[in-house]
Amino acid sequence: MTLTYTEPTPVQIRDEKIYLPWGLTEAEYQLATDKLGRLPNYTETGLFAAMWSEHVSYKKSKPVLRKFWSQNERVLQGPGEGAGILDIGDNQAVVFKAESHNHPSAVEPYEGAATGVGGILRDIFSMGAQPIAVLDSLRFGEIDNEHTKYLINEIVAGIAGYGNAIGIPTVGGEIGFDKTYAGNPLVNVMAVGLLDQDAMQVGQARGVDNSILYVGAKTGRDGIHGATFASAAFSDEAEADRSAVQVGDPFTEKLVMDATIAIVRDHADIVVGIQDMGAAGLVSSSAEMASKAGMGIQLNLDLVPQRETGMTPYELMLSESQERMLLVIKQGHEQEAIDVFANAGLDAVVIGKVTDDGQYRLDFKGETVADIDAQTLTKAPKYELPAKKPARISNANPAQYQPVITDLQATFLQMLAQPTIASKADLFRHFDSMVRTNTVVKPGSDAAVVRIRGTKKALAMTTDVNGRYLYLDPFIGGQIAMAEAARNIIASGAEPIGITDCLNFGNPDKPEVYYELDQAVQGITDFAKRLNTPVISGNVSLYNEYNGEDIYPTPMIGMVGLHTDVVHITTQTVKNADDLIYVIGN
Amino acid sequence: MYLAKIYVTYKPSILDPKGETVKDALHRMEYADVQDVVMGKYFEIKLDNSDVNQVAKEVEAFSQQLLINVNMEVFRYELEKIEG
Amino acid sequence: MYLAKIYVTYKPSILDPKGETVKDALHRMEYADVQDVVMGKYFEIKLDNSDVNQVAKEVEAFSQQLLINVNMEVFRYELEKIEG
Amino acid sequence: MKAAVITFPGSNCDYDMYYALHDEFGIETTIIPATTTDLSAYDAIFLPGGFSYGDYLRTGAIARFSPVMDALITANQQGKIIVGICNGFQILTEAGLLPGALQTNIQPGFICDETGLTIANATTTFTNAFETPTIKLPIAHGEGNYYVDEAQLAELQGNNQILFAYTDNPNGSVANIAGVMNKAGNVFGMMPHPERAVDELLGNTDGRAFFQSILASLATHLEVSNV
Ligand SMILES: Nc1ncnc2c1ncn2[C@@H]1O[C@H](COP(=O)(O)OP(=O)(O)O)[C@@H](O)[C@H]1O
Repeated sequence: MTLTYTEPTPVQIRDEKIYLPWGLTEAEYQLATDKLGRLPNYTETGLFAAMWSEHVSYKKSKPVLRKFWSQNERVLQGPGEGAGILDIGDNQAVVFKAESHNHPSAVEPYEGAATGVGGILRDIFSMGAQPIAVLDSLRFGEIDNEHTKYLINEIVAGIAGYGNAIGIPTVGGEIGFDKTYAGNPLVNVMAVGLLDQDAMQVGQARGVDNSILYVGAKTGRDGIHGATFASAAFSDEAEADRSAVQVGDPFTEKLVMDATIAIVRDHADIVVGIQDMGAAGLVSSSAEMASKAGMGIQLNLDLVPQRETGMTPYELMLSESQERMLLVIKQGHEQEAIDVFANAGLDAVVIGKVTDDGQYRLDFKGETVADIDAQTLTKAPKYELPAKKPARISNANPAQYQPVITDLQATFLQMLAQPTIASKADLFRHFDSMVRTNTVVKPGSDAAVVRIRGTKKALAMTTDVNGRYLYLDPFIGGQIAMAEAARNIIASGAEPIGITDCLNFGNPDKPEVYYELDQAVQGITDFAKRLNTPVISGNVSLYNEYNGEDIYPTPMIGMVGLHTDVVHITTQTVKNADDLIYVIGN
Repeated sequence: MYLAKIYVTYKPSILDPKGETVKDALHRMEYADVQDVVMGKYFEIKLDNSDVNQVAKEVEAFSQQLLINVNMEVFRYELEKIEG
Repeated sequence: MYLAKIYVTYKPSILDPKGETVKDALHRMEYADVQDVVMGKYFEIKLDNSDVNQVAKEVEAFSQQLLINVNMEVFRYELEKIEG
Repeated sequence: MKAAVITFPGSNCDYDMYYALHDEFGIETTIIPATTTDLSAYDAIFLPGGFSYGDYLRTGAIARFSPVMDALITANQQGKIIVGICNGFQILTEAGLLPGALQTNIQPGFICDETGLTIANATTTFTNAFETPTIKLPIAHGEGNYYVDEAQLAELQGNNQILFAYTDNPNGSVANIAGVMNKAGNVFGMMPHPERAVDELLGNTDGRAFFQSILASLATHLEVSNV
């Protein structure tokens, strides 16, 4: 190779094991080498490291995720695409997904939270859907120090800054405080979209010689290694080399969103597939599109719009610059697609094409810099990790968790004073909950309700979990999270129809944590079946630990319910004096 | 009394959407020779302290702690002696 | 090529809510000698033009037109010759 | 009556305004991009809320250099009705079609809430249909702190150009000002969102009188000009 920059040679990579800090194990490196039949070069090693990271491949959580129940008569798209889709009648569908941005938000709370919103919205509109609402679920340490206050203010401002500007209402969420989250706050966001079933899109690269169109912001060096970084545990020493920070640009995303929805609506016949560039940016989106369609892909990296000079193939492929999308466009119709984006002032460039040999091939300055079987790249080795019931559960003495209450009134007042229970209105007033003028029930009730304009229908939505219950018993705690979400949906007058989730757990390499993950998923699934609310999408965030201490198992449940008629919408507030109060249940 | 003038900008590799947007606007206004725009923050902070070394130390400390995010921003500053 | 450094601040008569917020934060962090904080904007703009007079004219024009709101803000600037 | 809603890149209340005008009041309404250079077909022009150009420099600052602004100035010279809500108000002040400027809220941060307003002058194109002295409207902004200097304030007060005032000033605006009109009486801007308060289902219909006012005055105006 005659590249002008110097990168370690394949032999150096092998001998100096430079793949280790990127998160690839020796066994994985060996497997990649075997599959390739030669030593991977620098770019290829980077691609393997990114694609085989937990964050992208779910290699450690997949055996557990398979236990989720995700099929019923409403499911049009289950897990595996940008977002899940449920049939809500009248040829309409609801699309939703949740995503965690815990690690980025711990480093740069405003931008971490903001780009979390940007990412989850791209997941929705890459399915061809119009986003209609955002919700969040946030966990912080106790509010007894300046740093936590700073995190709260910045994270709330970041969600508001992005959601408000792009004009999708933030209609609900939850905020809790516990010292377990002090060094590792949780920032989960959920987005809900609406779709005409005819406009449904999937992220697939079908059809030989169809074109790969790059759309949106230019690629810079931001967020390189964000995907592997998202799966790495935090400790105080690591403070210094946390550089994987991305700045969100909601203005550009609004243009990308509107143009993407427009192309799906007005030019459906030329759009073969859409995928957003999320974790591990260009490589992840393009390799997954190829592999899902059983095809190959060939990209010319010189054509990738670049914000900085001198970027290497490694940097171009792994950059996590925000506000970018990849489309597959039918051959011969490229200009038609480019015009839609150009009219919105956006970059749209054909950077490659679909091939039939199944290879993932990258060209750069006249050289082939990567040539890997696409299936190999996207199928990381799976891990069955050992699970072990934590001693605290086996030897539990339940009495220690049962408070002795002597003065009911005093306990009541103490509870009301708990930040987790107290009103969050001072925080959620920063979110524009009304833009798009469809929000019937705003933050402050149980579930939020958003009407579907032009129909009698409305959608109820909520996010819930209580990690303490899962800490005590992950199976029952998972059920409780489902029950709480369902109660919120039902209290609004809607019927629960499906869920998404964010599985926030500690270090899965610890058998106790893996046990928590496994049990929580089973508890959630058990309840999902009983409620007929399939799990249609979700996200896993592992290694939530700080200085070796794992957070409580915290699988956030995002549940959606359907109102068949807006007259059924019910709010939490008392309405009239002398109305009777009933207690229902045990 | 000292006046600290502190300039905060993004690190070069970080996207600066504000600067880009201003650049585009200047181009639309036909200032064609504008090549690049960086938009940052500017602070003027008065400190009631006559020890210039101490002031410098403080300014560096709080800039690091509060005014910038070390992961994505850099700062520089100047100190100027002023009347109290 | 010239680099224009442009500093935008509120007119003294205008309350600066962001500056006040930063001042309060610094006080909470026990920087007691902080007397006053002004928070403004800072631009670094590269202009591909070798005529310093013309650059100065341009910078003044677009700062007035776009970068500041003349009702509330003032600006000052410096020019520096740089390599193209 | 023919209405236009101008979409600037980054506007996000354009459809809300459209729904209010078209769906609620049956007004023939077109959403047009800010690249339009001819507004002669419209009787009333609405600049909606949002974050034009991300509001990255200053709210409304970049939008006011949009191609449509020349046509808007012409429309103003012809005495057409021009309304700016939220970001639209910010754009109108930046463009000099309304006095003053909008600054960061006194307590920095975006607020989404409902706020009480008194109708300070109920005899204008924009307020003639209000039947109660106070109403409630949604607000949603981070930069709604209205500023004018003392001389300008005296002028606004002297000419009765202040149409709405906050009952409980949420953003630090001078003299509690929420909405102002130009001296000629055809251009109006305010931070609160009347278009978010027209539909029973969403729980607040106090904004309806705003649109009814415009319809009523346009009806008389058109009648007069047809005579
Ligand atoms: N981060 C948040 N974002 C938006 N709304 C929130 C947030 N936190 C709480 N809320 C709103 O406050 C209300 C009460 O929330 P919460 O205290 O979690 O109650 P519950 O336990 O009944 O779900 C809900 O309507 C919720 O939407």
